[in-house]
Amino acid sequence: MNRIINDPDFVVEDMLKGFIKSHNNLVEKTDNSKVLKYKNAPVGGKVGIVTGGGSGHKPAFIGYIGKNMCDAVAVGEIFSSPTAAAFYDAIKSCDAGKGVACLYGNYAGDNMNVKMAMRMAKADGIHVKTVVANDDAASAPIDEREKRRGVAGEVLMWKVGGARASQGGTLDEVIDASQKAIDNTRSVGIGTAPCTIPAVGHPNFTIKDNTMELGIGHHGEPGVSVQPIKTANEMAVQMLDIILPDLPFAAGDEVVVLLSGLGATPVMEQYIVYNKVEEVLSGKKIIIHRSYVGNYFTSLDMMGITLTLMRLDDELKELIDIPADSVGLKQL
Amino acid sequence: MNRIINDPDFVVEDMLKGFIKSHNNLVEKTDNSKVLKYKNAPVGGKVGIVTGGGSGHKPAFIGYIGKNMCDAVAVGEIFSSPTAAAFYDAIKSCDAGKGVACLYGNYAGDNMNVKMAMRMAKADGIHVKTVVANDDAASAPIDEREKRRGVAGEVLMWKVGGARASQGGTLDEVIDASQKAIDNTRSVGIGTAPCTIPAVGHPNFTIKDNTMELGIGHHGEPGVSVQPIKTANEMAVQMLDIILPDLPFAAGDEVVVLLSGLGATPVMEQYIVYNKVEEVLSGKKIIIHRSYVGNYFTSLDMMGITLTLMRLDDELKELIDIPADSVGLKQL
Amino acid sequence: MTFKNKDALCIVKDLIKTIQDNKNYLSDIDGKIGDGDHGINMNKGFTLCEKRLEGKEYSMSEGFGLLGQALLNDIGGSMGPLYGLFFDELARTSQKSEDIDANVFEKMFRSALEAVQEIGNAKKGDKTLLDTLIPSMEAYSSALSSGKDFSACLEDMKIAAEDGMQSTKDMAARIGRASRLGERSRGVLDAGATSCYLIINSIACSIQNLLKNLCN
Amino acid sequence: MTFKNKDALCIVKDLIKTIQDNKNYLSDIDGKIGDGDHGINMNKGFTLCEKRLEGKEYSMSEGFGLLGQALLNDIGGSMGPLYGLFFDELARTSQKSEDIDANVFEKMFRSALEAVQEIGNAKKGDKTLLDTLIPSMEAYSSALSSGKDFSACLEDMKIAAEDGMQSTKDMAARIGRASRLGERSRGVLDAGATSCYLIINSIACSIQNLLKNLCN
Ligand SMILES: Nc1ncnc2c1ncn2[C@@H]1O[C@H](COP(=O)(O)OP(=O)(O)O)[C@@H](O)[C@H]1O
Ligand SMILES: Nc1ncnc2c1ncn2[C@@H]1O[C@H](COP(=O)(O)OP(=O)(O)O)[C@@H](O)[C@H]1O
Ligand SMILES: [Mg+2]
Ligand SMILES: [Mg+2]
Ligand SMILES: [Mg+2]
Ligand SMILES: [Mg+2]
Repeated sequence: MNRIINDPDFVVEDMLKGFIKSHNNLVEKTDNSKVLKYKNAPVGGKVGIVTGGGSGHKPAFIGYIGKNMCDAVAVGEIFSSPTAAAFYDAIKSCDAGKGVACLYGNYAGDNMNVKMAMRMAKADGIHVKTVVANDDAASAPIDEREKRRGVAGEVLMWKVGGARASQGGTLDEVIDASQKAIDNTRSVGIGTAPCTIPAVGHPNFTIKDNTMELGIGHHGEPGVSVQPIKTANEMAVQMLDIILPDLPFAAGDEVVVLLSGLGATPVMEQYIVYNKVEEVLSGKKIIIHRSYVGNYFTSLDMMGITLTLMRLDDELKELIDIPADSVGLKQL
Repeated sequence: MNRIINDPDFVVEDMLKGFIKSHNNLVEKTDNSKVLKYKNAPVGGKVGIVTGGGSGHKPAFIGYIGKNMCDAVAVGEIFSSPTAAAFYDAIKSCDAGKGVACLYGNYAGDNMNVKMAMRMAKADGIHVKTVVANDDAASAPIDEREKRRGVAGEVLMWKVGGARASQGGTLDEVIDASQKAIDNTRSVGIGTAPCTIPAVGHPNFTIKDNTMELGIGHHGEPGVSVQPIKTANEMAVQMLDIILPDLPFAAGDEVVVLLSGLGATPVMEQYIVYNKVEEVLSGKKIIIHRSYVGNYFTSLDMMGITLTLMRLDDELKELIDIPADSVGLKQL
Repeated sequence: MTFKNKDALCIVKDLIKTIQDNKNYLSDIDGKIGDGDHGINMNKGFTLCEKRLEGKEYSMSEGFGLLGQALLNDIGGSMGPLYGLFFDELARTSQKSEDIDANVFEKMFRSALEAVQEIGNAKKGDKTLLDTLIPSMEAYSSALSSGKDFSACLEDMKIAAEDGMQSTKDMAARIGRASRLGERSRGVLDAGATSCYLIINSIACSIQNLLKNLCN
Repeated sequence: MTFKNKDALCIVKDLIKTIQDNKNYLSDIDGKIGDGDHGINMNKGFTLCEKRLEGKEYSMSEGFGLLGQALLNDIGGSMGPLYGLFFDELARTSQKSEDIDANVFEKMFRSALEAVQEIGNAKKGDKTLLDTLIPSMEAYSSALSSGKDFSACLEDMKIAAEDGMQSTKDMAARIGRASRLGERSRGVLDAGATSCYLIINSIACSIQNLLKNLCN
C-alpha cells in the first residue's frame, strides 16, 4: 500500500473536505454531507442537472459540477452508489421549478437508489426524469444494451445535457438531448494494472505483468479478454475494432473523441494512443470535431485507458461546443 | 512493465504527435520537431516566453503553452534536457522583437544547453534573459540555493511571467516578475513508489513497500529521508515543516498553494492532503488566495505528491489572477 | 412458542457480529466476479448501527428499524436499498407485536422479501441474494403450514438458505455487476446470496436460542 | 609514429560499439545517484551517429564531427553539450592534419578538455567526467614531454583514466544531479566519469592498434 490517506474508511469524507476548500469558487456543500452543488444552483429558469455515483473516479462525479455542466452531485462510498437520500437531496438542491434531469450510469445500486429518490421527489412535487448511460460497448452484446455499464461517455452526456439546460431547454428537451448523446456514444476500456480500494487494502482483482484486459470495467469488472500486453498502436486498433462497428460509425461521420486514463497511467501514454486513434479514424474518413485526452474518468489507481467516441449531429455539435467551467472540464 | 507505448526509444516523438493533433487549436509544430509553439506566437508587441526541459512531466512543459502562458517550448528526451538547438529554435520562434524570457529549471543539462542557445540567439541579435527556477527546498540548504532544483513551482513562474508579458511588460519587467515569483516560491515532494523510464524498462530507484521518501526529486533524485509511510495528514505537516521556515512564510501572508500528483497518485488522495494543508495554514493565519490541486507537474508513473507555496505581493497577486488558457492550466 | 419483542434485541446484535466477522470473506467473494466491496459495504452499515444501539435499550423491531435506516440513509450502494428495505420491513411488520410467534415471523419475512423483489427486480436464478431469500421463505412457509413448530420452521429455513446460497455457484449471473460476465460468472458463489445466508442463519439461530431462553 | 586521418574512422566506430555495449551498465550506475538515463542518452546519440556513418567513407575528423553534431543537435541532456563539444573539438583541431601524431593528438585532446570545462564549469573533485578527463590529459602530456612515444603516452593515459574514474567512487558530488545528495553520493562511481573512461580507453586502444596497423 502506497496510498496517501488517513483512515481508509473515511477517504471519501476527507477528499470531499479538501475538494470543497479548493473549489469554493465553483462548488458549495449542502446540508447533506454527501451532496455537493454548483454555487449558483438552483439556477433560475433552468432545468437542474443531477448526477451521482460511487467515489474513486475523480474528476467524476463532483469535478463536473459547474457552469453549463452539472448542478448537483450525490456522492457514494468508493465504488458504491450514493444513498437514495443523497440523490433526493441533490435533486431538491437544484430544482428551480423547471424539473431535474438525473443523468447517471447503469449500475444496479444507482438504479435502485435513484428509483427511491424519484419516489421521494415525486411526493414533493418535483418533476424528475432520468437518462441512464450505457456506453460501455464491451460490457454486453448490442442486443442487450440495457445491461451495458455507463463509463467515460457520461462526461459527454453531462456536457450535452448541461449545455441544453443552460440554453433554457425544457426538461423533455434536456432529457432528449442527453439520451441522444449517450445513444450515439460508445466506449471501451483496457486495464494494465489493477486498483486497490483503500478499505480493502489489496487489489481485488489481478492483471498479470505483461498482460492487459480488454473491455475492463471502471471498477475492475472483468473484460472480454485477457491478452499479452500490446503496443499502444495495437491497443488503439483493438479498441476501435470494438467501438466502430457497434454503433456503427461510418465514413463522413463527425465525432468527439474522449481518451481517458484510468488513474495511474501517465498522460504521455494517453497521447501516444490518441495519435493512433486519430490516424485510424482519419484513414476511415471519420472526422474528429473535438478531442479530450487526459484523466477524465478514473478508477482509483488503476492503470489503463478508456476510449469513447460520440457521433455528432448538428444539435450535439452545437451543445458540445458550448463553453463549460468545471474542475474536470473547462472549455473556453 | 505495464506501459502503454510503442517503441520505448520513441515515446517522446509519439506523444508529441498525439499532443499536437489533440491541441491544434492552441499549439503548433515548428520546423524543429522538438519545438512546439503557441499558435499565435510570435505575439506582436509581447516579450516571448520560452521554457523547456526533459519529457515525462506532463502537462509540463508543453501543456503550459498558450494564452498568457508560454509561447514556445523546447522538448527533451525523457528526463533529459532539450538540445541547445531546440532552445535556440524555441527562442527564435516566439521573438517579436521585444526579446525573450527563458524561464526554466535548475538542472545541469538545461543550464548548459540554454547557455549555448543564448550564444546562438545573441549572434542573431535576439535579446534573451533567463530565470532559473530553484524552488525545491529539500534539494539543498538555503545557503546553497543556487544548487536547488526547479520543480512544480515552475508552473507558477510561467503563470506570472506569462501574465506580465501579456500586460505588455518589457523584457526586464517580465524577468523581474518571474524572478520574484520563484524567489517567493518553495516546494517539496514525497515519493511513495518509483517510476520507470520506458527505455530502461525497470524502475531506476526503489521505494520499499510501506515506506516513503521525503524530499524526492522530480526524476527520483534521492530525498532527505526515507521513512515508514505516514498518513496523509502527517505528510502534509512534514512538507509544511520544510517549506514554511525556509522562506519563511508568516502569519498574514497571502499564498498560492499548488499541490500536484507525481503521475500515478489518484487526485482523490491529493485532495485528502490538501485538506490538511489548508487546516495547518489557516491555523497559522496564512491566507490561501488561490489553490491548484491536480496533476500539474508529474514524473512519469511515479507515485507521490509535491507541495508548492508562493508568497504573494500585490504584483504577484494581480498576475496570478489573470486568466490563462493552456492544456495544463485553464483559468477563467 | 413465542419470544418477547422488547427482549429480543440480541437478534440484531448477533447479526451485526456475524457480518463484522465475515467482512473480508464477503469482499473476497465479491472480488471474484464483482468489485470486491460487499463485505466493506455491509460492515460499514452494520457497524454504524451497532454504534447507534450502544448503551440504549431497544426492542427487536426498533433494532431492525435502526439497521434498515443505517443501510438506506448512510450506506447506499446496492445493499442500501436491498437490505435497507428488508430490515425496514422486518421492523414495520413486527413493531406492533409484543410477542413474536411463528405467524408474525412469516408475515415479517414475506413483506421483507416482497420489498426486495420490488426494488431490485431480480428473479430466482439471476444469481443474487434472492436465490437465498426465496427458497428460505418457501421452506419456512411450507414447514409452517405442515404444522411444524417455530424452531423447526427456522431449522428448515436455515437448511434452505444454505442450499439456496450454494445453488448460486452454478448459476450465470443475470443481474448486477456480475451479469456482464455471463457464462464466466459460473463456478463462484454470489456475494449477496452468501451474506443473505449469513443473515438468515444468524437470525434463525438467535431466535431458536431465544425460544430456549438462551439468548445472550 | 603516426596514422592517417582518412583511414582512422575505426576509432569512431570502435567507440560507438563500446558505448552500445555498456548502455545498461552506465544507466545502472547513473540510477544509483542520478536519474538512470546516462546509458540511454549516450547510446541514442552514438547509435544515431552510427547510422549516419553507414555505408559512407569518412576520415576520423569527419567521424568525430558527426558524433559531436549528433550529441549536440539531437541528444541534449548534459551529454549533448559536454561530449558534443568534446568531439566537435577533436574534429575541429584535427581536420587539417592528414597525419595524426602524438603532438596533434595532444592539441586535440587539450582543446576538447577546455571546451568541456568552459561549458560545464566543473572542477577536479566535483565527481564528474572531468575527474577522468583531467588526469588523463595530465598523464598524456607528461608522458609526451618526458619523451615517450605515441603508444606509450596513450598507455599512460589509459591508466590515468581508469584511476581517475575510480577516484570518483570516494568523492561527494559537487555538481550535477548527484550533488544534491552531498555526502550520500560517496561510495558509487560517477556515471559520466565511467563513460569518459570507456571513451578514452576505446580511443587509445584503437589508436594503438592503428599504430600497429591492427585496426579492424
Ligand atoms: N437487483 C438486484 N436484486 C437483488 N440483489 C442484487 C441486485 N443487484 C445486485 N444484487 C446483489 O448485490 C450483491 C453485490 O452487492 P455489493 O457488492 O454490496 O454491491 P455492488 O454490486 O454495488 O458493489 C450481488 O452479489 C447480488 O447478490
Ligand atoms: N557541469 C558538468 N560538467 C561536467 N560533467 C557533468 C556536469 N554535470 C553533469 N556532468 C556529468 O554528467 C553525468 C550525468 O549524465 P546524464 O545522466 O547523461 O545526464 P543527466 O544528469 O542530465 O541525466 C554525471 O555523471 C557527470 O559526470
Ligand atoms: Mg460496489
Ligand atoms: Mg537525465
Ligand atoms: Mg460489490
Ligand atoms: Mg542521468
